Amino acid sequence: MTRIPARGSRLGTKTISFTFDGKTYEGIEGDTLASALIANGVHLMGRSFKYHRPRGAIAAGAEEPNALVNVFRDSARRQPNVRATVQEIYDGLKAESQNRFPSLAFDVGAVNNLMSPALVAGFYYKTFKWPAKAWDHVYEPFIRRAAGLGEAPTEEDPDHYANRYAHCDVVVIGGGPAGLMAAKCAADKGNSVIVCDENAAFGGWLLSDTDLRVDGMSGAEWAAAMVAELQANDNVRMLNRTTGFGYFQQNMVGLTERITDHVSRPAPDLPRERMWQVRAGRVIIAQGAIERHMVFPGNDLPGVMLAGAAQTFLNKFGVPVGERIGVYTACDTAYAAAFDLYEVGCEIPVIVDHRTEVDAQILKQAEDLGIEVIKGGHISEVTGRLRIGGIVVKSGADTEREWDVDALIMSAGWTPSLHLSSQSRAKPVWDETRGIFLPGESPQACICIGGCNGTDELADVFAQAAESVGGKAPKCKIEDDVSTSGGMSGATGDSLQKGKAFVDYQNDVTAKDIALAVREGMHSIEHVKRYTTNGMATDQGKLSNMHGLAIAADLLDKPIPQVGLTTFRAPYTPTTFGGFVGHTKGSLFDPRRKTPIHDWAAENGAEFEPVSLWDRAWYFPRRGETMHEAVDRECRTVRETAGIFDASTLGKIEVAGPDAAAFMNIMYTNGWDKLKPGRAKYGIMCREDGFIYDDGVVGKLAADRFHVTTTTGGAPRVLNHMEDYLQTEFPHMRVWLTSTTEQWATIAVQGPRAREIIKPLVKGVNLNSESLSHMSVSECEICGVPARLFRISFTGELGFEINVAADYGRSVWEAVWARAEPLGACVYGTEAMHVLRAEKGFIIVGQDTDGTVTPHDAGLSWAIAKSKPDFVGKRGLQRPDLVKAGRRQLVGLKTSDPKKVLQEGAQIVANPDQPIPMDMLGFVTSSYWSGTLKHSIAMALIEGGFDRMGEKLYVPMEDETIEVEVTGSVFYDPNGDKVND
Amino acid sequence: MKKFNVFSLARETLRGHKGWGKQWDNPEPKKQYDVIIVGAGGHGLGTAYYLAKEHGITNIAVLEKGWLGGGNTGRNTTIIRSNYLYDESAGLYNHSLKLWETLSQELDYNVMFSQRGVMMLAHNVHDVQSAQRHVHANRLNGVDNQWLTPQQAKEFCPPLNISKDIRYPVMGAALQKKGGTARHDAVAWGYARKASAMGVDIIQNCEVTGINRSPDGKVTGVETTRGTIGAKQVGVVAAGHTSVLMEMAGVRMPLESYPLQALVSEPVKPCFPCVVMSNAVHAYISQSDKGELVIGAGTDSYVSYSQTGSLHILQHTLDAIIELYPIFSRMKMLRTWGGIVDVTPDRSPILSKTPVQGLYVNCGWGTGGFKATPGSANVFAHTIARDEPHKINAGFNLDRFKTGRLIDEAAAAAVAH
Amino acid sequence: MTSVAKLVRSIPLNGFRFATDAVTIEAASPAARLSIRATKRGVTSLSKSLGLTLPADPSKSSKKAGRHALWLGPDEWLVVDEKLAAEDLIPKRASREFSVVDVSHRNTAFIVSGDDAATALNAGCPRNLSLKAFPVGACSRTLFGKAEIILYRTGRTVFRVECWRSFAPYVRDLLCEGAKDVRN
Amino acid sequence: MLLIHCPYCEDDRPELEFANAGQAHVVRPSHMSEMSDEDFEGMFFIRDNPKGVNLERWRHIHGCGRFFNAVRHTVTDKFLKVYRAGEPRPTDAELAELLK
Ligand SMILES: Cc1cc2nc3c(=O)[nH]c(=O)nc-3n(C[C@H](O)[C@H](O)[C@H](O)COP(=O)(O)OP(=O)(O)OC[C@H]3O[C@@H](n4cnc5c(N)ncnc54)[C@H](O)[C@@H]3O)c2cc1C
Ligand SMILES: NC(=O)c1ccc[n+]([C@@H]2O[C@H](COP(=O)([O-])OP(=O)(O)OC[C@H]3O[C@@H](n4cnc5c(N)ncnc54)[C@H](O)[C@@H]3O)[C@@H](O)[C@H]2O)c1
Ligand SMILES: Cc1cc2nc3c(=O)[nH]c(=O)nc-3n(C[C@H](O)[C@H](O)[C@H](O)COP(=O)(O)O)c2cc1C
Ligand SMILES: [Zn+2]
Repeated sequence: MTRIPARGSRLGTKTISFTFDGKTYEGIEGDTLASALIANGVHLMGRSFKYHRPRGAIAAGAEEPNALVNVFRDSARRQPNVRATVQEIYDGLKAESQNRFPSLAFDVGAVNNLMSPALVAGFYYKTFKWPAKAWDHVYEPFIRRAAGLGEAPTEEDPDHYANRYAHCDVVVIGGGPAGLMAAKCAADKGNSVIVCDENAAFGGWLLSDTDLRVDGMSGAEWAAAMVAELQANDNVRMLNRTTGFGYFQQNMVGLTERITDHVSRPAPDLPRERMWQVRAGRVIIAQGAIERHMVFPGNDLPGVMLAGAAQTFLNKFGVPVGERIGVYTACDTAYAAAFDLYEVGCEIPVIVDHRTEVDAQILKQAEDLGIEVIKGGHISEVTGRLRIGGIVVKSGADTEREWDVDALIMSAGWTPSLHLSSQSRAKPVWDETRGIFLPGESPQACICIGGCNGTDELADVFAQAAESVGGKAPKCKIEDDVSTSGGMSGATGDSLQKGKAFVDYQNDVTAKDIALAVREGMHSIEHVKRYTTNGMATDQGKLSNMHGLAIAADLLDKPIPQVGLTTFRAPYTPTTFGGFVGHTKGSLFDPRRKTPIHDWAAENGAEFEPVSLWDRAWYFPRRGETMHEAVDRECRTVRETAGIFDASTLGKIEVAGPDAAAFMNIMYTNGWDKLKPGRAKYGIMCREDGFIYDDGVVGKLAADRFHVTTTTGGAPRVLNHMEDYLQTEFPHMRVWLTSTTEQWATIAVQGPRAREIIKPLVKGVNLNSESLSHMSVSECEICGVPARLFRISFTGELGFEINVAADYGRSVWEAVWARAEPLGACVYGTEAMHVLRAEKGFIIVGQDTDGTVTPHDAGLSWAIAKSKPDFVGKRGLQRPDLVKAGRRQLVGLKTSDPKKVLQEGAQIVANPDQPIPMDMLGFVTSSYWSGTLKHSIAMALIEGGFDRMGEKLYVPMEDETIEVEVTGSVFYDPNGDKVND
Repeated sequence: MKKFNVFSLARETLRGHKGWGKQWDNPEPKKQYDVIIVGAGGHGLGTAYYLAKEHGITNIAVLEKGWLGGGNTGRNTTIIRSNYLYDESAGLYNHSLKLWETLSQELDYNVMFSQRGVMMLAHNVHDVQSAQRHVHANRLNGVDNQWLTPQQAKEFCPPLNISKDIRYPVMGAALQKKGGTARHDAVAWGYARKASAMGVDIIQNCEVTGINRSPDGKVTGVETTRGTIGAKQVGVVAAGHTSVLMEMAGVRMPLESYPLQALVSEPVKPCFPCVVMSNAVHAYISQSDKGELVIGAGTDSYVSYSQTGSLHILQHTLDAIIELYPIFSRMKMLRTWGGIVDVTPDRSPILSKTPVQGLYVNCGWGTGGFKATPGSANVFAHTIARDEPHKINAGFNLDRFKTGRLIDEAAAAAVAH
Repeated sequence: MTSVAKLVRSIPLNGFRFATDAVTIEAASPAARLSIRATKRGVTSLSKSLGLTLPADPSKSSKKAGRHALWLGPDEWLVVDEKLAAEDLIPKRASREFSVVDVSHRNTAFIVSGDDAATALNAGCPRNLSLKAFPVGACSRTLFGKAEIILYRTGRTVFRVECWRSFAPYVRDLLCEGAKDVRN
Repeated sequence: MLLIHCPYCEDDRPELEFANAGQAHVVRPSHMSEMSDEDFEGMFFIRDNPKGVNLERWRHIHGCGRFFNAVRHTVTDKFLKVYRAGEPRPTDAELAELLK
């Protein structure tokens, strides 16, 4: 391990061992994977996307495009595409390189590099078209396998993730000098503050610079002091390892906090990540700036890296990136890096400066150190295979000189990070003199400060930070501040003609690719991006966008701002899906609603079916019974004896107030004026367009009070629909709506012996047909608690529906069951309920109707009050297509073969022998085996169905054609004698 | 136009790709055209192409306010299928599917139409009934669509979670094997290149700001940010912006525009072989040839023309994805974006003449019109050239909102994409 | 009549309790609850018969001897009484001026308390729960994850969380997740 | 996630508590049955869908439950004004003022 003992502000003392590609290495506590590998002399860390070129770390932070590795703890905890420059090492960390086979050093995929002259931008659009069939089987699988980086995990993620909403006066994104100062000033004024930084430690650039002095302290010391001060303030929350990934409407920013990825053995109850959704009064963006690389042939060999990164490796981690380090720059900061490296004993054979004019003082400094500077030069070639070995430099007329190096550091200048500012919908503004985009004014309450605002001098940064929160910066004495201004964008030398000068490393986009795109007519930067994939890799163009833009602008002979930037989108850096999901998985994915009787059903062997958010008892198989057998038995028992059924999920709405009946008249197609208290009625609700929206039985409890029921799934939307009309169309009506779905447990008792079952439990009403006739309701007592007892039937048998307050639901159910069971009655589920009602031709909204069926179509014309001047849907029903002949109407179907049960959804035709496409008359909506009738029954929506009674039609299935006869839809007890028993 | 094939590619490789010409021209607008198409998305460019190719009309301008293909064509999740329920829809989308199958060859541009299969999951009894209704109707309409058990679904798509313990267990799936994906940008580029070669003027950075009409009401051309341009016929193919454009001609539309988001993960090696959609759990996913998981999210609930959307919409989407594919929990979101989709009351498109003579509109594709690109363009070109709808799009007229003859795929199945 | 005449209320998650250093979550004891809708005049008469004023201002509550009235909307209140049965609490069900509906069993409640109670709630509740924005006595319908709740701050560090009974297990589980995650 | 001011709760609340309820000021005539097919289409299907100032309805469904109206800009998504259901549509002059 090579380390510079005096450097390494982030390093602890503990030695840590980890593996990379199976080999064990040692690093020091505080190291990133990249710094530790480089300390071990390992620069080769990955392979590029398309050409499989060998790559090392270019950067030292989140912008890294190359050094992506797979990090894993166990077979389930595998994380592909981890940036080695961000991943902190921990004891036992295991990392592997990606996108190579069989090994990183020898990768057969690298043949793509040999073929690269053909595999230029967009080559696949031009080829692989013939033979047409080969795409799916030959070309595409080949392309797919070649592409992609790491491997997706193959096991369920055992880790969990947390979510938290937070509010504060000021949120600061980025904890460099700008962010820390802004946070301090905001906190000093009594604001609640959240500050985050994506790094393990706050301080930003300060941690990478050892020369700088603030009030006599090193940058790292100053930052530590600030952090200590802020941490002591109760109003401030400091979030390290936390990335501001997105800026959303009205000052909502999303933060991802990484909690365990740096820990060797995380406590099992710790979430791996926590997502913060912060709504702030003001957002201070202090993201800093990102260094650009130089675009020249061979700029991707391991050992070539950003000057700032080299400085970071040195000063945060004590790692010199080489022994003999070349410099290629268009910006002064690379000199500072070079001098820094020189100071710790690295050799700096040459500084190649792309500029022809360089600050004299800096040149003097270089001269004093004996470092040769070549002005107006460029690197035309590099040598080396898996690591840089030398550079060829051209300058002036045509002199070419070579240097041996084992590393090359470069800087084309600093790009202010406009990501979050742009996401807040500020338009970037071009600064012509400095050649950079600056954040524009945001329509939201946010402000950019420091490096991301193009602010250079630390003194200005502090002043700006203070101002951004309306505070005052303390006076600081700042020494040895290096300017980050200056630089260039675009290709250097003749890299548009020769060699591979990478603009976008990960996606292998070269300067020539950009030129090709422009040549092919891609004149919008958005086309250039999509044609070349520049900026579309996992680093989202943090390094490449400005270069790509500059090259295109130059070729188009247009000023840069006219060509324009591509859109900055969230997330700032790739963000774990699990983090977005947070708690919302497993049992918390969606509430699972259960009725008060659910547990009894479960204890008694019910199978359940999901219906909207509810679990409903589907059928109650006895030992050895199939579903079919169970349902058959349940149906039979109800018809012969009785059955009890949990109907608690039905929506219930209390409609109360002096205008309740008038309101019901508007909302339902039926008339409600004549209904007497104590009576109940089946109601149909339409929307304005005249199609059936919902249905249910409505009981009139008093002149001014209705107990309305809705379908299970329809409950929320029906209430909303009613509220809408009440509040906005008929606000003068005195009616109030209250959801009582969950107030009541509803127990249906159906069958010839229903009365006998419940009779002893009921007090306050006589159950005989005179006092409680079919379609009536009574408020009484059942098992000693208040109840609403309906005499209604959805089975065609004598039936009651008991409503009792939910906390008594199970007890009452058990009491009923205690009475029912000895009589040979059964419990039945939704499936039997469906069969029983189908035998009676009762519709189920959503099954026998979809959103295109009118009450007329469903054979429910009788439920439409002709005399009412208005109801919702009345006008809609008069539209030409809704009154036309030949609409699909709901009829019954009987198969000629009584044993044949049609499939729901099967289509019906008149002539089964016609060619495809066939003329379909309609389809089967409900279909069952009716044990009672010993015949299959079905309902169907069929064109002009009411006029087709007795007609033979056909259901063409894949392997047979089934003959059916159109019938009425009431199969059982057509006169309805049973219910009136 | 230089041919695109292995030979030209090989030749150019030797010459450093110096000989490739522009794929399309960037002409100045002329004063007058026979037909103006507003909107250079896939549908608009395709319309121009078919007008030129099948109807001999080449004096056409396609006007685009931004860059061609930059609308929803450039931001969709590229799901292609044709297993729609109603005859009208099956007719239209299947027409399209047939054109997709030969589009790369026809355009001499590899649009990477990949028939890897589209599977739609059913999670409750109602879903099953609805999906089977589709399967049966499709079979009789000649559209491939088959029913799979959960086990078969898992075989077709190994990452799928078919455990019974999840909140909404998979109860089966409808599979259209001929469905799949295509490279969205290439569709716009391929049409643009061919249309341009046939003489169509594609004019980018040219926003239409007005629609001009003669005193008797007929269309005479458009106002644009690059001046007045005359035309006898104008076809509006502007997706999310249709209401804005039609308003310029005094036609109010049954449309609302919503932001719809999508996202991609970081690229990984092939791990997801097909396209899977779930309406009940609201998750749409496939993997692109580059390796990203491409995931469709939902719309925000309000009208908006901002091509962004809310964080909670993304969360809901990923909640659903992880419910169905728990193995993707550690995957990372690389980028998210939004488009503006124009939605009709019956969730079916409008391909229609309008009350204004010479004005035609192709819109209302909502969250699912990419798949229809070739078919829609093809019949819309017919509608403009003949001044009457093709029989395939006759039902998709504007009149239906007056008569009530809706083509309500949504009401029938709550399926959109 | 059979012997089951004397039924006891069995509320969902009866006796549930979960505690960490900073947060305690408990199922509240059974309560009587009325959903009240009323005109201005109705408010006056109901306030009289209930013996406590239905607050007129948004998000405000009033309380008296274990009885609480929570403002939910401009004409809507929830009255909670932990001692009485609803039947004894109901003044009268309806008039021209108001409607009173017994929702005692529709809802169930949790008491979330402790220094980090608000933080635990913020695992699923998007509202600003600082004492400034949501002071003691504040109440409001809102969301907790995917469940609608009524949140009522009864003390600096004490919240009552009302939800519909079938959402109770969900609310409980999410509260526990939130509580487990507050240590930071 | 938008932040919406509810005119009944008199407070800014997260969008999650609300449900958008479409275009505002769509008049349902008192004599619906006499409406022409065109007018019905206009009422039920045709929408302004403006790129710019939109008048729309929201319901504070997980809050006070009230429907109310809002003026929102559909490009910036900014709310310019909220007002209670039943209050008149802002005049064009008022809208122009809000836009400033
Ligand atoms: C996130 C997302 C996911 C989707 N997923 C799918 C999917 O998986 N499968 C599927 O089939 N469909 C999907 N869609 C829908 C599909 O993208 C669209 O239906 C389809 O691309 C529409 O194509 P188009 O050519 O009509 O519109 P666009 O491509 O949007 O083209 C319209 C063009 O009109 C231009 N324009 C607008 N106003 C003017 C003006 N005034 N002057 C000049 N030009 C103007 C626009 O700039 C735009 O370029 C998705 C959409 C989105 C947003
Ligand atoms: N080579 C050099 O000498 C050099 C280089 C860079 C900056 N500087 C100086 O540093 C000062 C700039 O300070 P600053 O505070 O503006 O920038 P900074 O770079 O010091 O700090 C920005 C911090 O924000 C973090 N960050 C970026 N995006 C983030 C996100 N989305 N979420 C969370 N954290 C994020 C970065 O990792 C970094 O720690 C200037 O004076 C500048 O001249 C000097
Ligand atoms: C199918 C598909 C795949 C995409 N893959 C990527 C990708 O790999 N990397 C990337 O940066 N963007 C990808 N994008 C998103 C685009 O970069 C861009 O966000 C989208 O076209 C919308 O444009 P805008 O963000 O510029 O508004 C993809 C988009 C689509 C439609
Ligand atoms: Zn409110």
